[in-house]
Amino acid sequence: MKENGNPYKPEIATVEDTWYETYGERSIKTFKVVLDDEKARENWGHRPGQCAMIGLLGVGESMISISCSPTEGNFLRFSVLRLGKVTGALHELEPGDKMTVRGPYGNSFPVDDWKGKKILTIGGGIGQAPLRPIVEYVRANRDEYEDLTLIYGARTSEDLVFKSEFEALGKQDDINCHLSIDIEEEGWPHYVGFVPSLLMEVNPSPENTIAITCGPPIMIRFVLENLKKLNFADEQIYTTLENRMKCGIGKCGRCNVGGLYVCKDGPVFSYATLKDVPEAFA
Amino acid sequence: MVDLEKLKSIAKETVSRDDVKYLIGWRQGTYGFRVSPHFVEKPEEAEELIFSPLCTNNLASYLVLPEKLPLPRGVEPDSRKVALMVKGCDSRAVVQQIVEQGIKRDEIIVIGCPCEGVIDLEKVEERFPNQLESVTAQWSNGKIIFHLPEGNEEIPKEEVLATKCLTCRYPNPVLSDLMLGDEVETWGDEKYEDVKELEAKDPQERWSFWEEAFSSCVRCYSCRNVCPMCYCEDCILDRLNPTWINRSNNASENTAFHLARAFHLAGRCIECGECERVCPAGIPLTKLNRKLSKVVQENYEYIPGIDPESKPFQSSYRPEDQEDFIL
Amino acid sequence: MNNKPKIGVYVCHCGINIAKTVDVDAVAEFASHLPNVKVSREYSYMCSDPGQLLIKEDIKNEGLNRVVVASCSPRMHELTFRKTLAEAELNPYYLEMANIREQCSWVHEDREKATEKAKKLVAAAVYKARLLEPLQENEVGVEPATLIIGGGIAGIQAALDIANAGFKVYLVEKTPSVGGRMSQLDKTFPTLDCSACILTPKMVDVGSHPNIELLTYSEVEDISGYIGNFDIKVRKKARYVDMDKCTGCGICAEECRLTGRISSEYEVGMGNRAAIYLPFPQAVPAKYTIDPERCLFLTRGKCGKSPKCVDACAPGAIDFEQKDEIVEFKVGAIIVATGFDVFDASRKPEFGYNDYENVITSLELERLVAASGPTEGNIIIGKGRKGEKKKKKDRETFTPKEIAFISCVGSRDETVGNEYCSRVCCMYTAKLAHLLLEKIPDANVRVYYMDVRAFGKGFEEFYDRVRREGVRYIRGNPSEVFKRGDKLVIKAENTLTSTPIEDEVDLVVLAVGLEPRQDAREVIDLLRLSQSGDRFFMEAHPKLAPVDTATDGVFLAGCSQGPKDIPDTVAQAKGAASSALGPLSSGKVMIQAQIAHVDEATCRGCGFCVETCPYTAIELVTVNRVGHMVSVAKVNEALCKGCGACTAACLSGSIQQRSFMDEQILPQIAVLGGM
Amino acid sequence: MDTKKLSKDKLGEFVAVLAKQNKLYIPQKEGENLKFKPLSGDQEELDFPRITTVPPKDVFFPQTETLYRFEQGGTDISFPKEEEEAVVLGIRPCDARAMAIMDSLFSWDIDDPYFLNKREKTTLIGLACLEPGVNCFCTSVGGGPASTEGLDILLTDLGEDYLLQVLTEKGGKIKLSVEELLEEAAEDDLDTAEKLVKEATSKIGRSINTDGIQEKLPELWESPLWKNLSNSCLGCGICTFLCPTCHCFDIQDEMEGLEGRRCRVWDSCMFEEYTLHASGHNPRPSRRERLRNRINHKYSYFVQNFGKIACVGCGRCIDLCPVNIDVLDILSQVVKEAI
Amino acid sequence: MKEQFEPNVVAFLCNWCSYAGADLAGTSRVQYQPNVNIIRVMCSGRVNPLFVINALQQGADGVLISGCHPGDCHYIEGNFYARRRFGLMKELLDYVGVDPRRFNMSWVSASEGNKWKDVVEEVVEKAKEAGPFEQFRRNKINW
Ligand SMILES: Cc1cc2nc3c(=O)[nH]c(=O)nc-3n(C[C@H](O)[C@H](O)[C@H](O)COP(=O)(O)OP(=O)(O)OC[C@H]3O[C@@H](n4cnc5c(N)ncnc54)[C@H](O)[C@@H]3O)c2cc1C
Ligand SMILES: Cc1cc2nc3c(=O)[nH]c(=O)nc-3n(C[C@H](O)[C@H](O)[C@H](O)COP(=O)(O)OP(=O)(O)OC[C@H]3O[C@@H](n4cnc5c(N)ncnc54)[C@H](O)[C@@H]3O)c2cc1C
Ligand code: SF4
Ligand code: SF4
Ligand code: SF4
Ligand code: SF4
Ligand code: SF4
Ligand code: SF4
Repeated sequence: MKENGNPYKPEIATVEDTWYETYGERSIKTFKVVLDDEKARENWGHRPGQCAMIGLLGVGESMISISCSPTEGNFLRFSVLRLGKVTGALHELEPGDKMTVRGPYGNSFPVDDWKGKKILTIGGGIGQAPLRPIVEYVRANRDEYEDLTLIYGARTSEDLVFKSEFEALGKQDDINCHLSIDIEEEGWPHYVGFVPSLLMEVNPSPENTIAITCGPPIMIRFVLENLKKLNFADEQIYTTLENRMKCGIGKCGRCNVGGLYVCKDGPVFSYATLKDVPEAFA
Repeated sequence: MVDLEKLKSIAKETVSRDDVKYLIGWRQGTYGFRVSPHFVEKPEEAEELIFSPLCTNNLASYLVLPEKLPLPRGVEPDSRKVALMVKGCDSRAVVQQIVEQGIKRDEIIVIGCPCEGVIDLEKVEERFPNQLESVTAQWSNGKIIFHLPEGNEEIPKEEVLATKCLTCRYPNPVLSDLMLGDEVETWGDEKYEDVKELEAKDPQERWSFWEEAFSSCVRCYSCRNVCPMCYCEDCILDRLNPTWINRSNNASENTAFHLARAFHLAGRCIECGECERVCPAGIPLTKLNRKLSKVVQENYEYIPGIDPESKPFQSSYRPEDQEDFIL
Repeated sequence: MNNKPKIGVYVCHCGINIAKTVDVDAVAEFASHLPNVKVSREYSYMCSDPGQLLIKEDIKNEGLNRVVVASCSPRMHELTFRKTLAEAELNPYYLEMANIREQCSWVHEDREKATEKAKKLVAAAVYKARLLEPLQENEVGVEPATLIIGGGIAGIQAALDIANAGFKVYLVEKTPSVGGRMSQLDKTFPTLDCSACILTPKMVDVGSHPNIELLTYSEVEDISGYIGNFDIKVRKKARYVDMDKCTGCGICAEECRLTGRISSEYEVGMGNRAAIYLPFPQAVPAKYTIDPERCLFLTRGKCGKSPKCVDACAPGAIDFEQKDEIVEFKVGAIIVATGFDVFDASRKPEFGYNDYENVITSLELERLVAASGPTEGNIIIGKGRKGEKKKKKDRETFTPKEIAFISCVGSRDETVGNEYCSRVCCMYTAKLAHLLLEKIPDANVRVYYMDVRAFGKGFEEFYDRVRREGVRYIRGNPSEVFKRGDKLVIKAENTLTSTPIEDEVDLVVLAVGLEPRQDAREVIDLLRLSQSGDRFFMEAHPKLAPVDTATDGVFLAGCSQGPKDIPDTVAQAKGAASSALGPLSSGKVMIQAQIAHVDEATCRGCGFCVETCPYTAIELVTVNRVGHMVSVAKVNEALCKGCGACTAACLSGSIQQRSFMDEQILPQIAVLGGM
Repeated sequence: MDTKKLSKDKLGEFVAVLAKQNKLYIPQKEGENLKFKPLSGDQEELDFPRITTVPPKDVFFPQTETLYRFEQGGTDISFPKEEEEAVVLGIRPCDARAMAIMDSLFSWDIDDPYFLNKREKTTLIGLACLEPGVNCFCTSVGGGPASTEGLDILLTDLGEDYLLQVLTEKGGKIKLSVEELLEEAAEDDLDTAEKLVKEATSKIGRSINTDGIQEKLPELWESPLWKNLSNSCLGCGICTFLCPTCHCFDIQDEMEGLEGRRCRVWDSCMFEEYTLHASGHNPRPSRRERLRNRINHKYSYFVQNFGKIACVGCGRCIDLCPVNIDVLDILSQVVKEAI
Repeated sequence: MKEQFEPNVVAFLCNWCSYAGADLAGTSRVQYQPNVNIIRVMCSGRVNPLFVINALQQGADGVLISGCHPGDCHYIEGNFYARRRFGLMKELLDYVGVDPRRFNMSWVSASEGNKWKDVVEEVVEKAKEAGPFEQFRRNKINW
């Protein structure tokens, strides 16, 4: 069988750097990864919002959002929440170790269409991973976009990913950064409460704004409700879906919501598309 | 013989109770000799209930099948009872489920149906091929009368009964809250002739027999899903971590799967034959399970699904258990 | 947090013990290529200080987090190397050993094959080591107190030993007095000490010891917890007598309307008592108790105009308002000393015990020969049929001359389900025969026996003495006892001479055996004890742990564990006491680390593990699973001994023994099977 | 169109020639199970069953297929060999249509080489279905007993002979290789065949009008229908594993010692694990949602994406469902159901 | 000359009796064949019967389970469960035509070093006679 054009063929990649974002049973670890094959590296060219199948030979593969923007350099970043077999094994990787990567898969955020608009990201927990590339992309092309507002929360301050990055962003003038945690903590200077309530607190204007949200299903549901309250139109709201997937290329079934395949038609969807699709928010 | 009118009236009465969720019985299927499980929630749905030689399904599986969906905070789980129609063999499944705490006795209402044996669909469909219109059937003096569109056909029971029924020892439910009709006379005697026949062959022949059978398995796991005793929260066949059985379909994995499942059912299988009935590949699964049933019965004097108070077979022992095989 | 396993492999030469047959260098070199192996070394003696230092330094310098030592048997040095790891601040359970000495170099000669095998064993260890988890040995504190259930000689002795060692004892006795069976005996074989004389002082000690809280007329209601931390609930039944006020004078009993009309338990039917009673004169505590089942006031609400006892009791101790009282306390250990029942002779109807007054049991005879007994030591036997209602004065009595003992009644007898020997009957028969001859010197005493078992110290001598005194021993198992005229006829066969016997006698004494107590079930349920084949409580090991039970911290003493005589009872009581003192005095017990744990998310609650666990360490508990109350298994970590039987019993693999989990063993199988 | 005749006497030779030049799949028994398997040589008697239990999709989309192999810890990946030329003989028109349906999916945007290479290298010689089974309803979903979609050659049993119709170039090539065994077909042979097929068509007893079903299904999303239907569903995989058009798969890594492979294995939307997220959340948590998805996928989503129903009316799922869950019954209920 | 078949036997030994017995054989320098590879478990009652199937799948030519004699189990009754489970497993394997010489169980106490040797010799001999296990071995997956 020819390897070329075989969509199941993974690239071998080397972990350059890793660090933990959060600790504990369900820790989140970020991997900075570089494809070994030079050609593959050049041809990679992902767009914000896309994801990749990363895996370990002998263990399996998992679909993970690429959490960096192509503007950051010729490497990939994945932030992985440790849940099961593959993610558990991935967490054991250290710099120098190899993994398999194939992709990039899925559509992406229509960042070009959004030029000249205000960007509002609303994230929860690991859900910030797919949002980060937008933030980075907008920062890299800062003058092409208007306001950049970030709303991000987690259960506790320990569960926030990209914490140090947020700290730095918070100090920047051209970014509005709002953080929250669910439960009161000593010394926490920011908001305490759920992300949807923080959204109401921030009270962004829908005018010329694109709102992108990602997080646990329950959070998304309330964020959507609140965005509607704030008079965001369906077309102004974007979210990403994460259904179980195996092939990543629209063959294996399972990731469909109605007739849409999350791996091909998504993971990025505008609310206008999703709202009438059965089981999109199941 | 079960009086259908009585059945319906009991069913109506039962499902009208506040503390009953539904009644599970049988109804005529969509064509031919098929029968389908019927969930009666409202009294009027009871009209469709039947009990006849066509009612092969062991409904006890449905006691343990429903998924426990996440309940929103504050919502109480539905704790109403489930009423269930059982034949003799099915009742043993219920008993065994009680032994294994899969269900609690007071969560169910068991409607016992003394049974004179149910059909083997394959045998019947072979006799009356391409039967599209629905057919009903009834027992009558050692025969089964099929009401075909072109007239009734009487066939001696032995010719069309499911194999398990030919040697059935428990045609009358061993556990029930109420019985439909009088007990029937027991006719069967379990000598495990089929197992003995295979045992008598030489090992090579036995292996070829099973190798071929196992290789033809498509691993749909229908045999597991239908089995009233296979309802682990997380079946080892589905587990990835650790992986007991690989997903790939080949002689090795298929054999391991079948041996593992057979072993898991040792001392638990109540020989309802459902696994074999549903298997699309026609694998003689009961021949495998029944081997262990035979051993359990003959060497350990244990018969599962008879006594709700009994101890699970593999979690008990007798000091005098056989050990002639031990070095 | 799962770190990437970084394994250090250490292959030991053990001098030449391993190196002679196993190519140690080759094994170490092979191991260095195994997955996750960071360093692989060989060394002459891994267990030596420098060897251990090597490991410790590698842990520090190389960041190792798993260690595989390929050397001798883990039964030899597992603890050594665990300590090594701990000293290097690595969890000691990150150790796996490959036994390449006992099970490789020492048993194989072929160097090549032995080396290959060693490689396999090391590889298996490495594959397992990758999946090891850190474990914690927990320590629990021990409540410095002991519960003793049963106040017979066993309970008394154990209580005194523990109390004397300075620990608190709660002695719970069901009847109103401590003393047990021994208090009913007259003299004791083979030394013929007076039972009361040696027992009473101990009873008194128990009653007055500052460390002993005596709870008589009480029953344990509930026990929960585990070694070191048992929670106990005891019901103190209402005596209807204020213990503080009662002086034990006994006037109440004399006055009671039912005096002499209630059969006395202590006298086993040979004597009577009142509704308010002291079981026997030496009872401890010497306080009276009202029998609630017989007392007229308590059963009918009325006793004459007013209860006579109330009127008679000067200190006003009688209190019909008294209620049962529940006492709760904590203990660290429990000793079960609930004793035995004598075999109920009516279960052998062929011996006529149900029919004739002159067929009696040995225990009844004990009371008759006792000077303190109902007949003041005179052997006065009734002549009539049992069950005949006769006025006391009409009762015909006589002193028997022809007396026969039948031994092994209810022992070594499959027909009544007792295959065991009761161990005391042969000797007490000899004792009683001797005592009878003392009382009735012209009596003809014979003993029908199967075997005479005179195994104890001084027993054979005593048996000889009794025979010399004229007691005849006839080897034969009587088949029947019936009445012919005035006499009882024993039908038997002399198995030595094979001659049939019909023996006419005046009195037949049935040497009844010892049986588990009828109410033993209560104790079994309380403590989840096991029973051995003879239905007595089962010890943890018949040879090596004869006073222990399957449950840590619960010990057995006396006849509750099996028939035995007083010396054995006392010895075992002392054993149980010292076993209990172990944890009490150290103040803490360690809890196993390699124990079972349940994955609640996948457990189905079938209870197979619960049924299987030899230590009843698992119970089913109800948990909330996405809103549904489901039952799942829960391991009591203090009770689990880490056998793993539950793990093999669980069909879905939801309960796993730590360190021996399916997912850790499967790779070992893969390596050993496949490489 | 090239039309020939093959005398049944020559069938043996025909098979022999095909088998010599290609990997030849024909229906065979494995235990009690019927499936298409490569001719192993010792096939005693040729017998074309009405339908195999395991559909011939197995030939192109094997239940277990190695995507690539590797060594643990290594980074070298090796791929399977080139596919061999193959022929499937005796495939029924419904099953052949199913392959055409699968083609759409496996070439959707991204080509799946594993499937498509086999399709490309394989010639399908079909056999018209003159004795339809009780649950056949191919005519309701765009097929028929002699439908040619997906086939390269169609054989029709004329009694003594087979009428052999070459349908594609690939078919033509195969025909060439067996040319000397064939006879010319007469005009009335064609008529006979047509008559037989017509008869067969009329024998099809079950049908459903699928008009509008695609749109109606999503509208019945919340209908109690699904709960009622799924009550008795066992959630086994029979209806999907053995459906000729069902194509879902799982990808698993399997190890043998230190060697391993990444392989794909059939999966089924009727399985609970199919959509289960690692977090424990399941978007299709019960049999109700899963059954609903199966029906929607076949008769609505697939139509939406590819313009065709993903069902060929072979009736397998009806024949084999152990609890008589009957698609035709479901669809007729759907049709009846008021929105 | 054909090379002599060296079978591969996977053995599960309880820590307290059989493993100790095997250790004793070692300390007594009893010599036996190297074909038995031991997995130590705390009790024969721990051995999941499916391990046997798995071992055969993974390439073992024979399997041995060994524990304490009845009544001597360190954990009171673990070996009784094992005996029942493997009594069944033995029958099952035999029934499907797996050579009964491949599956063995033994009682070896801590003092029976010599018995351990005998068991090993017997088990290895039997496995040799039975030949390489191929029936449902997880074959080096050929595509
Ligand atoms: C588009 C997309 C983007 C994602 N981005 C991220 C991310 O940035 N960071 C992150 O931590 N996780 C992300 N996930 C979820 C991640 O794929 C799963 O958590 C992961 O596959 C779990 O695999 P496992 O083997 O550890 O779990 P197991 O429970 O051991 O295995 C479950 C199997 O199901 C599959 N699976 C289970 N849940 C999911 C799921 N939600 N999505 C896809 N496959 C699933 C896996 O392939 C695996 O084979 C994303 C998922 C999708 C679909
Ligand atoms: C006829 C006869 C003659 C004997 N003669 C001799 C002899 O000469 N020499 C000799 O060495 N041995 C003799 N024995 C044996 C001797 O009686 C026993 O060895 C001894 O009594 C055993 O003492 P124990 O404490 O174990 O049991 P017991 O004496 O039975 O004491 C048990 C105590 O526990 C109490 N109890 C039981 N259950 C509970 C409960 N649930 N809660 C609270 N309390 C409870 C009982 O009321 C009792 O007080 C004789 C036995 C018999 C039957
Ligand atoms: S039902 Fe039949 S084909 Fe399906 S998994 Fe069971 S044995 Fe295999
Ligand atoms: S294994 Fe088969 S026969 Fe036994 S209980 Fe399960 S379905 Fe019935
Ligand atoms: S096969 Fe075994 S693990 Fe699976 S459901 Fe049946 S009994 Fe449970
Ligand atoms: S490991 Fe042994 S002691 Fe512990 S819970 Fe399991 S069966 Fe009981
Ligand atoms: S519909 Fe029938 S065949 Fe399909 S999963 Fe349900 S029970 Fe199985
Ligand atoms: S859905 Fe049923 S009838 Fe349709 S193609 Fe599949 S198996 Fe055949």
